[in-house]
Amino acid sequence: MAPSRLGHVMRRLDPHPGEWIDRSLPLGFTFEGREYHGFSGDTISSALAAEGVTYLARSFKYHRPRSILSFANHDSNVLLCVDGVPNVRGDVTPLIAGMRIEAVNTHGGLALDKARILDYLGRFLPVGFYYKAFHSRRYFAYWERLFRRMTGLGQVSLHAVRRATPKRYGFCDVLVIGAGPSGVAAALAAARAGASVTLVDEGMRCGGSAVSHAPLQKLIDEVYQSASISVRPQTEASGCYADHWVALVDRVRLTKMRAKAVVFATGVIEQPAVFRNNDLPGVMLATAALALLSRHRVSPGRRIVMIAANLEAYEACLALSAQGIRVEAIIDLRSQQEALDADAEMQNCAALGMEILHSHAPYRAIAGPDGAVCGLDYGPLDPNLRVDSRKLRRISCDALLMSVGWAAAAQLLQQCGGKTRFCDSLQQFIPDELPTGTFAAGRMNGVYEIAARIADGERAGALAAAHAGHGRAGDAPVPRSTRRPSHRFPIIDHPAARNFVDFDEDLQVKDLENAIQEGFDSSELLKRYSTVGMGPSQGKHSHMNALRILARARGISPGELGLTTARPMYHPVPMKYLAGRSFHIERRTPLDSDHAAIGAVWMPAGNWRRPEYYARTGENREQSVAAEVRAVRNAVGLIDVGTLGKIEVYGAQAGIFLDRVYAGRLADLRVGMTRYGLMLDESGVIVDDGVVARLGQEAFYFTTTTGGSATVFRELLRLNAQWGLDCALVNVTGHRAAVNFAGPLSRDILQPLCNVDLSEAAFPYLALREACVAGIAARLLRVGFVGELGYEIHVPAGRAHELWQALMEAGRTLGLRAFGVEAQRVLRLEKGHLIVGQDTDGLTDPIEANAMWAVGMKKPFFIGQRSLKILAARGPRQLLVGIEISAAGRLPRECHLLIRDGEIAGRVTSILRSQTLGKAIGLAMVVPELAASAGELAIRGEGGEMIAAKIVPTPFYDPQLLRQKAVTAA
Amino acid sequence: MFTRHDSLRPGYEAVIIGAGGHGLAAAYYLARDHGMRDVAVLEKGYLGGGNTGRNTTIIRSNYLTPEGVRFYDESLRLWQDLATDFDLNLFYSTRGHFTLAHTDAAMRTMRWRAEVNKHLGVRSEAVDAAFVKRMIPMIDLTCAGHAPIVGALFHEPGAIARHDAVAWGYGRGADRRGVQIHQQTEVTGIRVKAGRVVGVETTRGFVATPKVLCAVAGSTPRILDMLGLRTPIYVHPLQAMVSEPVKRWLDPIIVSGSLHVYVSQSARGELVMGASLDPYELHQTRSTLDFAESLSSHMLDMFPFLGEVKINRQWAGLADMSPDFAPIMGITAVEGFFLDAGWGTWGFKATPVCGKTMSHTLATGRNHPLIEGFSIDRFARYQLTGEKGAAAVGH
Amino acid sequence: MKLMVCPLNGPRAITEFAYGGAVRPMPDPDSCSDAEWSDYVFNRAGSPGIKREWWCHIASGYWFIAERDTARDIVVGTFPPGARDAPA
Amino acid sequence: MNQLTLQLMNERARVGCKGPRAAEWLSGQGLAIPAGPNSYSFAPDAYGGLVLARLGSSEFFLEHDAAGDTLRRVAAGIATWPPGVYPVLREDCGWLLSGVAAEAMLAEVCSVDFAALDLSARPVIMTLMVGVAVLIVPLSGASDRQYRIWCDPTYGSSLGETLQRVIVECGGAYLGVTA
Repeated sequence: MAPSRLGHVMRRLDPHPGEWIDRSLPLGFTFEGREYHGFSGDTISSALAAEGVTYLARSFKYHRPRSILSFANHDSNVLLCVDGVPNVRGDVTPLIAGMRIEAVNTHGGLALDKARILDYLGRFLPVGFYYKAFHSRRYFAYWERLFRRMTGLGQVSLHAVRRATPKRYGFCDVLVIGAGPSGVAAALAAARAGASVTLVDEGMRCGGSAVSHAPLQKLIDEVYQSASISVRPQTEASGCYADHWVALVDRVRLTKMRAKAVVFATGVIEQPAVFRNNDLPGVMLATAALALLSRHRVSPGRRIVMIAANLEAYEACLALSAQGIRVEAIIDLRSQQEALDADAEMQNCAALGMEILHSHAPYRAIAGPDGAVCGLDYGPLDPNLRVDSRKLRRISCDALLMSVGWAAAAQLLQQCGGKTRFCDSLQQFIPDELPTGTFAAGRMNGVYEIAARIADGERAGALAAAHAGHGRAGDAPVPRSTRRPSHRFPIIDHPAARNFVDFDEDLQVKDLENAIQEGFDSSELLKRYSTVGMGPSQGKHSHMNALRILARARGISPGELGLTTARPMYHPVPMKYLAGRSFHIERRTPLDSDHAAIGAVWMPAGNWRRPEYYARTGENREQSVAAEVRAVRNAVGLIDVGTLGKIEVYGAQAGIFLDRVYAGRLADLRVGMTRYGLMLDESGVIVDDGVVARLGQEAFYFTTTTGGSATVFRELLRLNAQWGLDCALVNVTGHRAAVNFAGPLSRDILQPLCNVDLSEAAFPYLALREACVAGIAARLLRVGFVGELGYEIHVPAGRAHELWQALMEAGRTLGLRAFGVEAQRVLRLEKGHLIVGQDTDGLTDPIEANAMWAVGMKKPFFIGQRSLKILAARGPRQLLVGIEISAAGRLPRECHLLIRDGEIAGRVTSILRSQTLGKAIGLAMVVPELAASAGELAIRGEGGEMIAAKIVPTPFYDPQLLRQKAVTAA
Repeated sequence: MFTRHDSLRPGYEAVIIGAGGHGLAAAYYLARDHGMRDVAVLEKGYLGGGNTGRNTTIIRSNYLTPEGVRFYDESLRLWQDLATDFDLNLFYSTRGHFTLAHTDAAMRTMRWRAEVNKHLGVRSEAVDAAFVKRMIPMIDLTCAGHAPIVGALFHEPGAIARHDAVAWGYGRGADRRGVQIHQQTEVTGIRVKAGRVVGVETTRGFVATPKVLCAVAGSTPRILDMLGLRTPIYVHPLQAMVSEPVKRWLDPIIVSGSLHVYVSQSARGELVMGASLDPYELHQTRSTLDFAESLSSHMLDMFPFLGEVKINRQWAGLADMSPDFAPIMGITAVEGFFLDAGWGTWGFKATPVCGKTMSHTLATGRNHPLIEGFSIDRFARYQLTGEKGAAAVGH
Repeated sequence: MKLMVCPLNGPRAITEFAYGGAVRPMPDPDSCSDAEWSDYVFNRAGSPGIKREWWCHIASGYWFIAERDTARDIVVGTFPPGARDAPA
Repeated sequence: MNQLTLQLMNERARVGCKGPRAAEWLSGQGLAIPAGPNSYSFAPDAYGGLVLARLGSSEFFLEHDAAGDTLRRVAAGIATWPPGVYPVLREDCGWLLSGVAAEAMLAEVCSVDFAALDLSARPVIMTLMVGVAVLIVPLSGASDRQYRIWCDPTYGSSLGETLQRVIVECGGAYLGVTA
C-alpha cells in the first residue's frame, strides 16, 4: 500500500510568474507502485509533495517517516531508489517521465515498514548502544547478521550495467562556486577585468536561494550574455584539491577544473531548530518552503507556524503571505529586544494578522493520524534556553517552518586549506585565512544584505581576476552584517528526546550529551563516537548544532572547538563519474597480428600481451608447448622477444657508464661482442638482467627484462643526469622489434636470408653483427638463452612483420614452429637460467643467486658493490640450486616449500617436467646447509604430501654448452 | 568512558608518546599485565585520531615470513577476546580475506604465502578462479577484460573491526587502571643524559621518566630526530574512501594488488576502500582526486554494477614505511627509549600484539621474543626481514 | 592535483612526473665503514621539511631537482640538474 | 566546417637524433634548427612541409612526407655516426587531429590546456595521453589547429582504439588512413 494521501498537506497552487515548472509538460511516474504526475521542472520531492504524499522515506535507524527538510541537498531525508539506482536524492533530482521510484531502507514498503518498531524500541537504545551489547563471541555472529540486514540504505542491483561516462579536464582563469547574488556579481566583475570565468551552481538556475529580486535578475541576465563566462547550473563542486584543482560533477560527467583563482560564494546552509519531533513530515526549513512555493508552486501548508530566530524568518512569512499562504503564528526564540533588527518586518507580519510570540520556543511537534505534523506545543523560554513544560500552549498547524540560523558552507574552502574562525556576533564561522588565489564572498563571508552581497561578490571577483593576471583590484572589505542571522542555541531539551540533531543518523540531543559525558568531548571524538555528521549529508545540517551542544556541555564557545576537518566529497559522487571511461592501454609488439593469425593464446606480461603458446587443432596446451619445445631442440623455433627493454648508450664514456650500472665488467667488451649483464640496487639486490652488446667504440646496445624496462631506463636516465658522464641514452624498446630464432637448423635457414657470413668462425657464440636479413637492416646477436644455436634478430618495428613472415616462410618445410612464453620457460629452465623476480625475490643478492660469475668485484665501482662486500662477509641466507625429481606422480608447484626436520628449509622457485630430459627439474632457494649437503630433500606438495627430490648441478641440459656454441652442429 | 586529566604530573614511571591504538594498547597491558600504572600517554591531537582512526580496519595474518606470520597470528588470537576484555563491542567480524592474483607470478606469491601460513598453522589456501567466483559470485572475473583473475590467496580468518572502538577500548581500560591519557599534549623534545632517557619536554612542560615508548606512526622520524637517532623510515600518505551505506551485498574482504584495490563492506553498509601508497613523501593528510578516480575505476572493473554507488568521503593517513616492509620494534641505542614504528600500511591488525610485546619489552628492558626479527639494528646488519615480496599491497 | 613546474616542460600536473627520492650524497665506498654505508643505503631524512629531490617528467624522460616542503605540500622550486642556481 | 577528425599518419617518414653536436650537424644539413627547447621549425615545401622538433635541448625529431627525400638523406647521414650525433630510431605511431572540436577532445585525454597554447612560439608538447607518453606538434591550419600526435608504436594500436572511441563519442570521425 502506498502512503496515505489523507492529509493532503501540500498541494499545487495556481500558476504564478517565475515558476520553474512547465505545466504544459506533465510527467507520469510511479512511487511505491502507485502512479503520480508532476511537471517538467519538478524535482521528485516537489512532485510527490504536490501530489499530497505525506512522507517520502524512512529514517536510517528508527525508520521514522520522513519528508522534505531542506529541499536543498543539505539532508538525506528523501533518499530513493529510482529505476534501480539506489540513494537518489529526491529533493534535487529532476523528475523524468516514467521514473519508477521506491523508498529505500524499508522492510515491506514505506507505509508498512516492519522496522518502524525500532522507533518504539529506540528509547531503550542509548548512543553507543552498538558498542555496549552483543559482543560476546557466542552471540555476535547472530546479532551481526541481524544488524547488517537492518543497516545500509539503498539496495545495489548486482545486475546494473556499467556505463562509461566521459571525463574532461577544464581550464579557466576564475572559477566561481555558487551562483547566488555574490557569485553572480563575482563572475561579472572577473569577466569585466578580462578573465575567463566558469560559474557553477548545484541548483537548477542561477540566483541561489534568493527569491525574485529585480537587480539580481538583471545581473543574471548579464552573466548569460557574457562571452567570457561559462555558466554551469546543476553542477556540484564536489571537492577542492591542491593548486585550485576542483572536481565539478554535473549530470553527464566529471570535469577536473584547473582554475588560476577560485571564488567561494557557497553561501550558508539553513540549520534546523532542535526540539521533540522536529523530524515529522511537514516540519521543514523556511528556505525549503519558499523554494517549493516559488519554484514549484507547491504550497507548504495551509496553516503555518514559523519558528523564528532571525530577520529571514519574518521575510519568509511575508513572502508566504504574499502568495496567499496563511501564517498563524511566529514563535520567536528571541526577546522583542533581540528581534529589533526585524522590527519593520515584524510590524508588517503583525498587521497581516500573524501572532508573534517572543521568547518562546517549540517544545514538541504533534503528529496527526497520517504521521505528519498537526500541531505544536510551545512555551516560554527561560534565560537558560529551556522551555518550562508547565506553561505549554498548543497550536494546530499543518506545517511547521524553521528559520533560526545558518551554517557557513565553508567545506570546500576548508578542503583547499582555508581556515575559519567563529564570529560571535554573527554566530557563524567565517573565513579567516584564505590560501593564495582563493577568495570568499557573500553570506559565507558573513555578508548578509543583498546589496552588500553583490558588492562583496564584485570585490572578490575583481581580486580573483587580478590574481589570475587580469586587471587590478583593491581589497576594501565589504562590512559584515551587524545583525545576528543565527541563534546561539536553537536547541530545546525534552525528557523523551526525539529532538533530532542529525537526521541522517537519527541522533538526538541526549545521544550527543551521553557521548560527551562518557569522555568523547572533543569535536572529533564526538563525531566519531556518535557518528554525528558522518552520514550522507556529511554534517551539513547537523554539525553546527552538535558543536553548540558540545560547547554548552564544556562551558566554552563553539569557536574554541572549531570545525572538524572537511573532506571531499562535498556531495557524494557516483563512482561512474569518478571512474569515467576507465582507459586501459595495452602494449602490443609489432608482431601482434602475426601471432593472432597463427592461434596465439595470450597471456599478460606487465602491460603487454604475449603469446603463451600457439594453439593448433588436435593439440591441447601441453601438447602444443611440448611440440614448440621439440621444434627448438630438434629443428628451429621462432619467438617474439620484442617486449624486452632495448636501450642504446652512446658517447665517449658509455662504457664507463655501463661499468657503473652493471655488476659485471663491460668497458672491456670488444666491439661486435655481447655479454650477460646483472643489475643490482644499492643494497646489493638483483633488480634486472639482460644482454649487453658493443656496437662500436662509443656505442652499446643492451636489453632489460620485460617487466623492468620502463623503470630501469628511467633510473639510468637519472644516474646519467646525476653523474654527468659524456654519454646519452636512447630507449628503443618500442621502436625496435626483436625475435629469437633458435634451434640446430637456425643458421642454415637464416644464412640464405642474410648478407653476412654466419659461419662459426665469422660469427661465433656471443658475437653481434649488423646485417641485412630479408632485406631489412638488422642487429644479430648470437645468444644462448634457450640453449641452442640461435640468433636474436632486432629490426625497426615497422619491418618486423616482413622479417617474421620471411623467417616463417624460410623454415616452413623444415619443422619451424613459433613458440611462446611457456615453451621458453621450459627451454630456459633446462638450461638452468634464472628469471629475475621468479627465481629471485626482493632480497636476493648475486651470491645467493649463484651469479657471482657475472659480477666484477675488482671493478672500481658499480651500484651494489659496496653492499655486496658486506653481504659476502655476512654470508648467504639462502642459495639457488638445481633440483631434480625422478619419481613419477604429481609434481610440487612453484613456491611449494622444502621441509627439513619439520622446518621450512627453502622453496621451489621454478619447476616443470622436461620432455627433453625425461624428468622433472627445477630451481629452489634453500638454506645454505641444505645446499651444501647435496643430499635428498623433501618438498611438501599440493595436497601436503612429501615429494622426494635431490639437489643437482645446473645446467640440466647440455652442461658443456656445446649446442649453443654450436660445437657439435653441422 | 575516560576521565579528563587536568593535571600532568611532573614524572611517571613510563611515558608513551602517541594515544593511537598501539600506544594505548601498550599502556593497557603495562597496567594490566605488568603492574605498571604510573604511566602517561601523551597525544598531540586527540585519542585515536591518527592512523588508528584512518585505516581500513583489515585484520589478517597471511604474511610471508615465519616471523611475520607468528607475530600477526598471535595478534589475531588476541583480537578474538578483546571485546570481552573491554566489555565493548568492537564489531570484530570474521569475513574471509581474498588477495586476488591476476598473473601467474602473483599466483606464485599467493602459493608461497599459503604454504608458509599452513606450515605455521594459519588457515590460508591458494585457490583458483572458480573458487573465487563461487565465494564472490558477483565479481567480474575478467576485471573488464584487462586483468583476468587467475586465482587468489584465501585467508579464512581475515576480519574487520570498528577501528575507533579499539582505541576507545584500550584507552578506557588503561584509564580505569590508572594510566593517565593526556590529549592536546605534544612532545617537543626528549631529554637524554649519559645515553639514558630522563624525560620528555612537552607543550605543557617537562615530564621526568626513565622509559619512553614512541608509538607515533608517521611522526616517528620527528621523534627520532629529537634523539639524533637515524631512521630508515620514510613517510608517504595512504588514502582511503568510503561509500554511502548500501544494503549488505559483500561479505569477504577483497584485495587486488594488480588493480590497487582493497575493499570490505562495513557493518553499517558502507564500502570501505583503499589503494596503494601515494607515490611521494608527504607529511600531510590531504586527499587527491586522482586517487578517487583510479580507485573507482578499478572498483568498477571488479564490480561493474557499482557505478551508481556514491563516494561519501575520502581521507588519508601517514604511513611510516620501512625498507623491508616489516615493522621496527623494540629497544634502541638510547637506553630507556623504545620504538614501535614502521607500521606502514599494516599496523591496525597488529594493535593487540604490539601492546603485548612492547609492554613486555618496556617492563623488562629486553625485546619480547616475538619481535626479535624486527629490531632497528637489522638494517646495519643487512638482516632484513623480507616481507617485501608479499606486501606489494599490504593492509 | 598538484602542479609542478618542470624546468624543461613548464607547469604540469604532478601525475606527469615520477618521484625519484631525495638527493643523497653517497659516501666514498672505498673509505667509508660498513656502518656508514648501511646508513647511506637504508636510512633516510624522514622528518617533514624542505627536501631536495629527484623528479622525472615521464613523457620527456627529463630528470630535474625539486625543492619541496613535505610538511606543507608545496613545491618551493625546481632546477635543472647541476644548475648553478640549484641550492646546494 | 571540419568538426573533428583523427587520421592515422604512420606512413610519414620520421627520423631522430640526439647528442651534443646534433644541432650543429643538422644545421649543417641545411635544416632550420628551432632556437629554444621544446619548439619546432616548419619548412614548407612541395611535400607539405618538414617538421623539425627540438625535444629538450639536444634531441631532435624530424618528420616529413615519405615521398620527400630530405629525411632519407638525413637518416643516411646519422647512420654514419658523425661525432657527437647519435641516432634515435623513430618508428612512432602518429595521428593528425584536426577540427574545431580538437581542443575539447584533447581535454578528455590530456591534462594540458591546448586552447591556451601560443602557436606563434611553435611549441612542442610532451605529455601523457591517457597515460601514454606522446609528442604533440600543433600547427595552424587554414581555419583550425592541427595536432600531430606521436607515440611509441607499441602503444599505437591500443591508444588508437581508445582515441577512436572518444572521437566518435565526441561526434568526430576516425580515419584509419590519411584522407
